Amino acid sequence: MKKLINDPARYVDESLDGLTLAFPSLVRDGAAGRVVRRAEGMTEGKVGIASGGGFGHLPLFTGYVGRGLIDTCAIGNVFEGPNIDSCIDAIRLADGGRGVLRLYGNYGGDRMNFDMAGEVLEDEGIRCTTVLGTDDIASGGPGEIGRRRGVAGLIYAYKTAGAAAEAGADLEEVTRIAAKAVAATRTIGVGLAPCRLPSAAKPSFELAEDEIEMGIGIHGEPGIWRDRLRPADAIADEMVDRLLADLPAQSGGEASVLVNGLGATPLEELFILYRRIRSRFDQAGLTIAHPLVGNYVTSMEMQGASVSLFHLDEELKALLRAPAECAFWRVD
Amino acid sequence: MKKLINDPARYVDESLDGLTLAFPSLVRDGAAGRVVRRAEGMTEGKVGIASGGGFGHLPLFTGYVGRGLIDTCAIGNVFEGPNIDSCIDAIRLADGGRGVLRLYGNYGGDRMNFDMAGEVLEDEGIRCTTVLGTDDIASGGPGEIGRRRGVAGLIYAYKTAGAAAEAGADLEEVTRIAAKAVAATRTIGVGLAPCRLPSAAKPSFELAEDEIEMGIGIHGEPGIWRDRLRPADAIADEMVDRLLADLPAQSGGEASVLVNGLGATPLEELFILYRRIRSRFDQAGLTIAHPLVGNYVTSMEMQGASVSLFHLDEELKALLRAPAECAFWRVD
Amino acid sequence: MELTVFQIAVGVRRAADAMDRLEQELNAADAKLGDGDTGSMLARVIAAMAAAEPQAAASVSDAFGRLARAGMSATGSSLGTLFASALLSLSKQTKGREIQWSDLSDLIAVARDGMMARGGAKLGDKTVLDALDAVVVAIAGRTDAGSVGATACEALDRTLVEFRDRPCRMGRAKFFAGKSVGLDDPGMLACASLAKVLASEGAGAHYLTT
Amino acid sequence: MELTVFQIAVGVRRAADAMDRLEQELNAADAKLGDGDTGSMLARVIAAMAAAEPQAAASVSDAFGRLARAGMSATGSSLGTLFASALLSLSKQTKGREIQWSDLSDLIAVARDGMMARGGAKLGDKTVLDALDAVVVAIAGRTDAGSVGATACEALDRTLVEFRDRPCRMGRAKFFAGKSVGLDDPGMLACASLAKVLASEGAGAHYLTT
Ligand SMILES: Nc1ncnc2c1ncn2[C@@H]1O[C@H](COP(=O)(O)OP(=O)(O)O)[C@@H](O)[C@H]1O
Ligand SMILES: Nc1ncnc2c1ncn2[C@@H]1O[C@H](COP(=O)(O)OP(=O)(O)O)[C@@H](O)[C@H]1O
Ligand SMILES: [Mg+2]
Ligand SMILES: [Mg+2]
Ligand SMILES: [Mg+2]
Ligand SMILES: [Mg+2]
Repeated sequence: MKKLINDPARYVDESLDGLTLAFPSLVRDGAAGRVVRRAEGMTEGKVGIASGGGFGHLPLFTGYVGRGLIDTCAIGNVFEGPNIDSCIDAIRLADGGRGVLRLYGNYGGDRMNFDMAGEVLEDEGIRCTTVLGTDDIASGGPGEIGRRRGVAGLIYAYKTAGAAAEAGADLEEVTRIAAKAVAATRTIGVGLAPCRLPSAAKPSFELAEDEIEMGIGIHGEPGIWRDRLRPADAIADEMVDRLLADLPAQSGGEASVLVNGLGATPLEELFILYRRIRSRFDQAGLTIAHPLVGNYVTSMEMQGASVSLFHLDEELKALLRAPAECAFWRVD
Repeated sequence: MKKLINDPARYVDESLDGLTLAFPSLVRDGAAGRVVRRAEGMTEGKVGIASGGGFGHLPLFTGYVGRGLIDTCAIGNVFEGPNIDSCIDAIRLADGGRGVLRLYGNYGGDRMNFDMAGEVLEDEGIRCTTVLGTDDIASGGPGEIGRRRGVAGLIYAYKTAGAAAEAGADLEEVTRIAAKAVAATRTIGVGLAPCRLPSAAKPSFELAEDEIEMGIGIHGEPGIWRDRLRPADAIADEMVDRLLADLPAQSGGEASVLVNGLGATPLEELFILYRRIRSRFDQAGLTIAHPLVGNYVTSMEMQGASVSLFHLDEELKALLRAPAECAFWRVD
Repeated sequence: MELTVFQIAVGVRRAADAMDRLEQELNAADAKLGDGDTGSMLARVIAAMAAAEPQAAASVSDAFGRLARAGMSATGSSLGTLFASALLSLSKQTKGREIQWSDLSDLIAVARDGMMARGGAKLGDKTVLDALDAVVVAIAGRTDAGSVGATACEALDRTLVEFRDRPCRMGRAKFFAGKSVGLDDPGMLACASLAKVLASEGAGAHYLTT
Repeated sequence: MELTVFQIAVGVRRAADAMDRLEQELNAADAKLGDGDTGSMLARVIAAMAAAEPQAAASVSDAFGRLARAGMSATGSSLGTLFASALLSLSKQTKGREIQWSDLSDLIAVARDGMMARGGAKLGDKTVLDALDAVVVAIAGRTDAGSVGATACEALDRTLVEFRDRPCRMGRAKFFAGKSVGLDDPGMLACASLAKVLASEGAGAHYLTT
């Protein structure tokens, strides 16, 4: 598995350099340069949203730093949570005087470091709340949603909580919206071929030439089953069935859907999937608003896709529609 | 090489269905549904821009149908030019009464079909001009630019000619701008791993596990050399050197650069490349305006990247900056 | 000996069936020089031609016309477009008259020239044109299907060998002409392979009735 | 027998060197259950610890503190963060006093409890905690480096075997606990492998002088 890289040890930093050079709206900050924040700095009087996680998921996380979205991002090494210093920096830099929501995916390392950072910052008087992305239905039953992994659906929480913060909501309200968005989001992924960590000698998992894995995580964590590759429509059908079998209580018959490429799957194939998914949701009486198709949350060169449903009510819909602008997504 | 598809024979049409379902600004039209045009129809009194080509390069070509860009797109099968009927339909649908520029890449099948379509339409009184993308410096020496292949740099001609048309320029002027943009664009690609045509049993080319190909075409056409994989910086340096050795006469020291992923290469790696490319251009005294980094013109799941330089003067710069909006790109 | 609608229809059906076998072989030949689609393109084009029911044509001209239109709808590739335009030329040339096998050389010569005008290639560029040109020369004066078939096949095989070590000067392979030395041009190879299918012995009628 | 700054520093250097060999093995163990980075993460973390110059520390507490801070800067992974927090606990517990090898069991017990509070795992979940817990029990009452090392290694090997056929209930592997049956937990495996390195015989001083 070939990579266009120099030294695995410089992978993250060189990539962040290129990212911030290409998008002047983003700058590196923090003691180790492992925070990306908005170039114009934090808006005084706005609730801040700090996110972060391991590297290797571009455009997540850093790509969503922008107006109406998140404010700062702490960046770890590839598939490792950000370290405590970066978390501290990200929270501090997101502080506009009205508190900071820590909004990130439910992974052990990330939690420990954001938690410790919050403990350190309590003394500084920065109020912090936490909402964890837990949208991956393959990683726990409906009874243990809090244990689920956070995957592509996190961008819906970014978008809606970001809109609330931009509109002047206070920390409790922004936190409520983020938690509501997470509770309304469900994702399932399918993997066709692995990625390789720049420092690893072997791919992150192995699949036979005709094998796929349903329910795979965005770091290659094991999924629900491995079996022979089947037609796109059959795969789409199973993903839709699983998502429809896991409706949140608040599902009101309207949803946004995100058909997300994991990295190496071409847009052509995502559209083939979307076509089927859309017609299945139509049949099920689910109205699709604001579909998103593209590479929103990746795993480097992993091949595969995920499908997320974001169940909407009027409040979430208005927030999803609110203006927003970042390097990789824009609504207006 | 696994694909999320159903039937190779339905690959293009299913993918176009998904594309137009996901982006309501795009609709399928033409006798065989192989034209994509703007949903709102052609603007009366505006010069039309019709493009097209083989499928498998999303977001090219169809993704660039939109305000300030192109109007219609004729779509062939994978890596095959559009058929004559689709070319006729695309030209007719782009006709707003002031003539149509045919703007597409320099490939034999595409040329024959767009030419024949023009001959048919002469009788209908639709005035047509042609500009061919010829930016791939690996496909011909500086003395035979007209023979070069058109690759990722075509989007600069879309953007500038599209802006001129949107601003009300007449057919001669829009054609002049497109030709000027093509003359100011240079691209070089590098391939790490092939794609596979949905109907083919084997990948479109073969590279050893540690081999890359410099100068590869976006259909896997042979390049300049094959050799061992080397560090990203060394690859970037060679690409920059080749681009700087092929400056167009009108180069004025300022350029836009497009670091384009061919499909399966992650954004992380494109940024590592961009970082180096940017610093090399800085050293060479070339000012970079409006950098673009991402998957703009792909070859399905091909792994690799291309680097395009679009040499700017004040006129082209203003047109590059003009508002534009399509499913995959927007400027405002 | 007259060239009939029936013969054309049998030939198309035979070619369509043969593409099962030839598709990946021609893809592979194109993959070395171009984009690897020659075989899949021809398989689709010839299937579309067979589906256009040439056997139901009112005349040879009509049969060629059906094939041309089917081909033009099925592809915009270089080779497919040139093939279809050649068939259109045959249809135009044969309008309103009966055709003898002995006319074929002249008819193909005109089609060949039309392909040159359309595609911009010259003889000697190592393309499908050189294959057709060899056929034009070889079948001149032949009056029956059997000898036309045999001489065409023989000429095509000879031409493949003759051009093998020369560089491609047109199409996708032109950019690195050196790399094409030693390799068959996929368009020429397609001609030779299909000619063999068309010329092959055996009853043809069952193709159209089953 | 006193536990010295020098011993800590030699241990770190040895562990850093050993990671050359262990890195891909631990990655592979993690790839089966998690995200495949345990080895590369530990290699980087331990290299950073060695670069923090524990040999220059003024006290054992200071040495542990240097290692903790270096680890915390080098990673935010689950295992790395827990390791670093354990070292921070050791540093805090040993502040201002001399440490005997016989104190180690109690010190690690406190660190283990801190890791449980931080990470939310329980004993029996098949994580690094079960490895540390086995060490706490095994080295209780041991007074010198040699016997601490030997009993720790022996306990760790036994614990690996004991847990092999049980399911992981924490970390990335928890979601499909069934798949972890028959596989070693990468965190436990890392403990056992590194303990062997630390306990290995032979002069250590050259590590710090070359
Ligand atoms: N301009 C041309 N004139 C004559 N023959 C051509 C020309 N361009 C291509 N060909 C023929 O077409 C063949 C390639 O066919 P095909 O793979 O279908 O086309 P494409 O290059 O569009 O993929 C070449 O081998 C060559 O024989
Ligand atoms: N919450 C936890 N408590 C205790 N140990 C844990 C916890 N989470 C993970 N571990 C340990 O860490 C190991 C994985 O380490 P590593 O690969 O570095 O972490 P990550 O999952 O962040 O990639 C597991 O094998 C397990 O022993
Ligand atoms: Mg990890
Ligand atoms: Mg082709
Ligand atoms: Mg071809
Ligand atoms: Mg891990």
